[in-house]
Amino acid sequence: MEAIRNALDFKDLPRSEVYLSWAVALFLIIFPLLPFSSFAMATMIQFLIFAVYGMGWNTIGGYGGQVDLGKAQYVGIGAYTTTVALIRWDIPFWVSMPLGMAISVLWSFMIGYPLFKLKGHYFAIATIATSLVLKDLFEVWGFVGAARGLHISPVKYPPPDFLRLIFKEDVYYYYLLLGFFFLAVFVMNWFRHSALGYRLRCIKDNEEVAKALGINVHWAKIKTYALATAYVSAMGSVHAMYIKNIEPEDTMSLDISVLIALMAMLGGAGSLWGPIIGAAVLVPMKSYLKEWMGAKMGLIGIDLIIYGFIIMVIAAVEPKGLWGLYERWKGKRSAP
Amino acid sequence: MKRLFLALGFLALFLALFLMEKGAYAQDEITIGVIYPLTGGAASAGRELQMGAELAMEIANGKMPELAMDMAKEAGIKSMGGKKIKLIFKDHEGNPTLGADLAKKLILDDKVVGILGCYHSSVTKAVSAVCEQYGVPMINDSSTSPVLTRQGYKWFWRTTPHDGTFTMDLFEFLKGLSEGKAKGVKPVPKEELMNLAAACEKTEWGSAASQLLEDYAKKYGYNLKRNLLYTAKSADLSSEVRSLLAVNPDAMLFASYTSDAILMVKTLKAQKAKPKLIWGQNAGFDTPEFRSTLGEDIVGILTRTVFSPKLGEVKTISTQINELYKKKAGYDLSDASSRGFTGVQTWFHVLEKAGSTKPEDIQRAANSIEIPGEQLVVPWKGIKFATSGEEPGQNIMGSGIIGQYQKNKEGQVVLEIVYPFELSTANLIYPFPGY
Amino acid sequence: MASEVLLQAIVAGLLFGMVLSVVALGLTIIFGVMDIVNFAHGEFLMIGMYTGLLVSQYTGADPLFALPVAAVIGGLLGYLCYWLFVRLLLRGPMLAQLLGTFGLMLFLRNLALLLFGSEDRSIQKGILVGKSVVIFGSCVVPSTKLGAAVLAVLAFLGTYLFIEKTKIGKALQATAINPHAARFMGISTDRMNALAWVIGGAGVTVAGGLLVNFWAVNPYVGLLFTMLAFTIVALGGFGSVPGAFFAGLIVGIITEFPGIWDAISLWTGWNWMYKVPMISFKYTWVYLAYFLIMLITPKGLFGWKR
Amino acid sequence: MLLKVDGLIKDFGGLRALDSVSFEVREHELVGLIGPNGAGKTTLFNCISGHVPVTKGKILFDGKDITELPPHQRAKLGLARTFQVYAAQGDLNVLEYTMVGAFLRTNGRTKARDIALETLKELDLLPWKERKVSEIPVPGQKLVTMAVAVATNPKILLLDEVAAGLNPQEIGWVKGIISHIHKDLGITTVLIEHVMALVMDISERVVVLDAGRVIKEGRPQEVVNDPAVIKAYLGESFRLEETR
Repeated sequence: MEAIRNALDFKDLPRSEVYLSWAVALFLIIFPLLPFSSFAMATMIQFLIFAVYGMGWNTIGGYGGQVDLGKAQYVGIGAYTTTVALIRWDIPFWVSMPLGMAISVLWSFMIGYPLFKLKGHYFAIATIATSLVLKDLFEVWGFVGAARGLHISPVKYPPPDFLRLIFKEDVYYYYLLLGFFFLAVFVMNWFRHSALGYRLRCIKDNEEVAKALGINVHWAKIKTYALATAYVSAMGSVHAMYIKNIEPEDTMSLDISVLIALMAMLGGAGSLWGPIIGAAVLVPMKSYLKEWMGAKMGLIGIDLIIYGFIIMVIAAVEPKGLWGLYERWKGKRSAP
Repeated sequence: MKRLFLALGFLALFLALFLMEKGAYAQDEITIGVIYPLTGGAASAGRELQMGAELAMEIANGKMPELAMDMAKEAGIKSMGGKKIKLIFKDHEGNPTLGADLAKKLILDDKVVGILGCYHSSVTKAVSAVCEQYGVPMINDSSTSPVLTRQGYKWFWRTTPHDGTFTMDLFEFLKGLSEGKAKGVKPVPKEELMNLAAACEKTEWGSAASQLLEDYAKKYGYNLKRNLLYTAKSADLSSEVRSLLAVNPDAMLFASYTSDAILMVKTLKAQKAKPKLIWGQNAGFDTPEFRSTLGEDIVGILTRTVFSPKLGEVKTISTQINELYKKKAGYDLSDASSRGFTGVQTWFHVLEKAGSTKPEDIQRAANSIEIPGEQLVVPWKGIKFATSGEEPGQNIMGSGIIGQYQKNKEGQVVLEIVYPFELSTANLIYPFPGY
Repeated sequence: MASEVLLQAIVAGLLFGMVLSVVALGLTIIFGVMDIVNFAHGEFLMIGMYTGLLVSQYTGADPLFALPVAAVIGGLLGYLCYWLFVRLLLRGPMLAQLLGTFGLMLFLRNLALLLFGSEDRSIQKGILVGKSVVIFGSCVVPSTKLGAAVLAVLAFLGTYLFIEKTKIGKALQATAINPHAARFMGISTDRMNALAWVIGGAGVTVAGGLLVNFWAVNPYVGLLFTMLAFTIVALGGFGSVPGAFFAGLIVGIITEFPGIWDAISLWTGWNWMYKVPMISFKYTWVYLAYFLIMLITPKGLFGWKR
Repeated sequence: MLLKVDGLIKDFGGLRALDSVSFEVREHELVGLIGPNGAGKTTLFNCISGHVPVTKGKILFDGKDITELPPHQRAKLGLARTFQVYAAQGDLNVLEYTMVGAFLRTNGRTKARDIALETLKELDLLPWKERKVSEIPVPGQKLVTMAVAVATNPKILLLDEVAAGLNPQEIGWVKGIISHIHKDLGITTVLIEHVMALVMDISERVVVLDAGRVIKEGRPQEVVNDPAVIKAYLGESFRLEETR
């Protein structure tokens, strides 16, 4: 009961933030009713997916301060579990998604135990390494389609199929993802208010102090890592059903890990809205820059150049990301 | 209050951003979305395809009575009152997810009549699924994984023969070699070419090609001692090459995109590899860049292909189109460009027959067209799609050739035809001269 | 046959490892002096590779002559990076440093994409290109690799002597061991950091100039080398210069594991061994090695700093 | 006997930081732990709290051998401590930070919040509850960490130089807080302190550590006049005089 109360309790946030988030929520709900292009729709879907990925990352990376650059492996596990389950045994999405989450969490415990013996940069690089090892394995594993990947045929699974989550129109995916998105925000809010959330912030601040306060640092990190994993894995499952064509090079590439971490860090690691802001800024920026300057003007890569530059500036000016900038601005306004 | 206005302003900005992006094209044109790899590891093939397609579009939209082609006779599509074809090119970078996204955008935002593409079999697979979902016809001109036409799709047609045909050609060629059918070479005992080693890139196309090699080697009684899959766009292939050489192969077989093919041959040279035969499954082994970069190092290498400028000796239309293409690109028509050309040509015939842009009409037309072989630049008997059987949508009149790079009298490296044996334009160089 | 294959693999691994140790040299120096991990390290290498390629293309000279140019460009780039960017990052927490060098990575990589296109490019002409020498009777070694390896060892020795024997090199070491104490002795931390970046940048671009002799270059080539360099630095010990050399050789041999596997399968004649797609795991072993080394000996083989 | 340290030895490499240290703390006692710089006081705390593994010897807490237990389990048994060198960087505010301590005894947020508020009130820190810990100057942060430690509801509290860097007026305030914790909340307290005015005033018993050994144990007055102690403090004797 308390968990649900915590999840729905936004009273500790400033009023303005609550109003603003209501406005954004409203906009997200009515968005499909507007005359949108399919490109805008696809962008919004990408935004929702990456916002949830980012929120997952934010638990361990933001609140816990453990920079995890291996989230793609869980995107992969989630995506592969649902797809393999569908193709091999025709297991519906709503069963295979929790299954994927369970496998991901299991795997996260297995590698989390040794991983969290490492700290700082060493941890970050080790997460990359584990993710790449898993990707290499998937690339030769015939059962999951090896390097050519898996493909959900529209002939075999005709849309619309609510059980298997196969749709033709993006709007179905949009509302489904929006549901996941709201759920993710609530779970995030619960996490923020839970004992684990508080403990993790204390760990980020100082591990020795945390130990003295009776916190099992190693275990708390592993638990949070599992939570982050569950987020990412669930979203990976939806992602797979949405793109319908998965292969290790695409689904488990380091670029995905990096994007997830970057969006959360840029938006503001360790804050509730940070990953959402990061995704809301970076995803549209990336796809529109790519479309306008990349495809139309022939400047290939310009999107990521600007992207990289903004990240550099933010890192140098305000390590807490866009959210940090906002808070600083707010602080200045209320100070005098 | 102030905050609220700020929020509303933010929202308005957001909305404006989204609503701006909506494509609209003139109604007097028929738009076809063309998705090719214009950047990435196969960029040079992508550019070839694009130029070939553009040339076909120019011919279809203009009037060139000197060409013995239906599409050159009148400007535009006659059955639709001379409407012109417009191609919208998109770059998929070799990435299937991106390809599918682009296809969706072309279908929903640009409202294209049909799709053409995509070179990489992996991308074609993803894009064809999108087309199938939306009921938009797609013609594939350049992907050769057999899987593509075995998915039971109703909106997918493929003009090019697939790797099943090409791989069989290879083994027929090997068999012919031992029977003394090859021009200018004495019969080669089968034992001399018994051991094969293959390296294929590991996405859809290469994986399928590798499987086919395995199957056909067994069927024809050859020993495929090593069958590697490697990562496309590797920067270094020396351990792959050494791994191939470790089994001491008589013939080395490859399925590689452009950049890998170049690197592969360079590495073979550096390792002083000396197999008796080197065969490439087209793609990278048959691009102008491959030829210009490696120069004389490729003399003796075999590649399966669907086009060789030497075809002009047999087909006049090939020479004519080749001349036009040379004017445009500065070099000869190649495998990729001729297939891009043929893809647009097929679209023209389909549209002409359909007489409307309704998907159902196009579907019906595609299933019933028959383009005679004389009108094609490629050496096929024609284009006619299977409507039933194992591979619906597959062109049943396609065929492949095997070419060998040889030095002509002027000292230029050209692709001579060595298979089918009756089409041979030169003596086969055997064994591979080595470095 | 088996011994030949084994010899081939080990020689190739050692030669590659020599170049790799130069790649890791810069990373280990930067890390030793200021405890910052540069995720854009591989992108510096990529810039070195393009420098070698373009210089030899435009001047028609052998790519090996492009090395000084690569060194100058790399040093300058390192210097600029430090003063304009990294200095600001050092004020922030580790998260910001990661974010920042990641941004740098994306920026440089895609700048190269914009300028040079996505195609793989490789050297076509040169004194050594396309030639091979045969050593130990049957072991074919491409001359480019041999030349690059020899120059790599020279570059490494040069840097090592610079750090060990010169006054300024000793100042650099002092800063690495204890920046506060070094500051008391009148060594400017800022200048030493900048120096580390200059050496680091120059070292890795030189490695790139060597590498391009036998590797194709594209804008995405960097990441693999960032990972390889991290592994080498972890294995050799963070901040250890001689450690980087030996670890480089070891990692070079690890990347040749498929060849060793081939040799074993030829020797035993076991059929199942041929079927294992070992080549697909060419770099997997390196990543695994990093993971295991960090868990077992966090200080690496020659490490003193953690 | 609440805490018993028996023959504790701690080596750092070749350096012996603690050499057969033995001492006891009885329930409801307030013990001062003094000694010159480098005597090993903080190392002793680290060994007791489990942040540093012990080379040899035994630590008994509440009748239980805790020598091998990890720090968080010792905390659960009721052993709390503060740190000498500590600078918060995170974005927790004082109330939230105190709640982290309270979460040791409860998992409910409301309950943790109540405990935290209660603790802050007891320690007179309520006005700070909305301030971010990282924005409070370091001496103030030590008081906050003290509150957090108290919020874990410990049986024993190890305070490591909580008064360093404070002015006399503030020292008086801290003195009040500590004796409040000890007397009114009934928490056994061990105090490392350099500010003699504080430690001599409120300690019931003082343990003197020098070069890793206990050189004297007794009531504050006895200890100060002990020649061995004076010798140990020779360099700093002026401070003893000064602060008396």
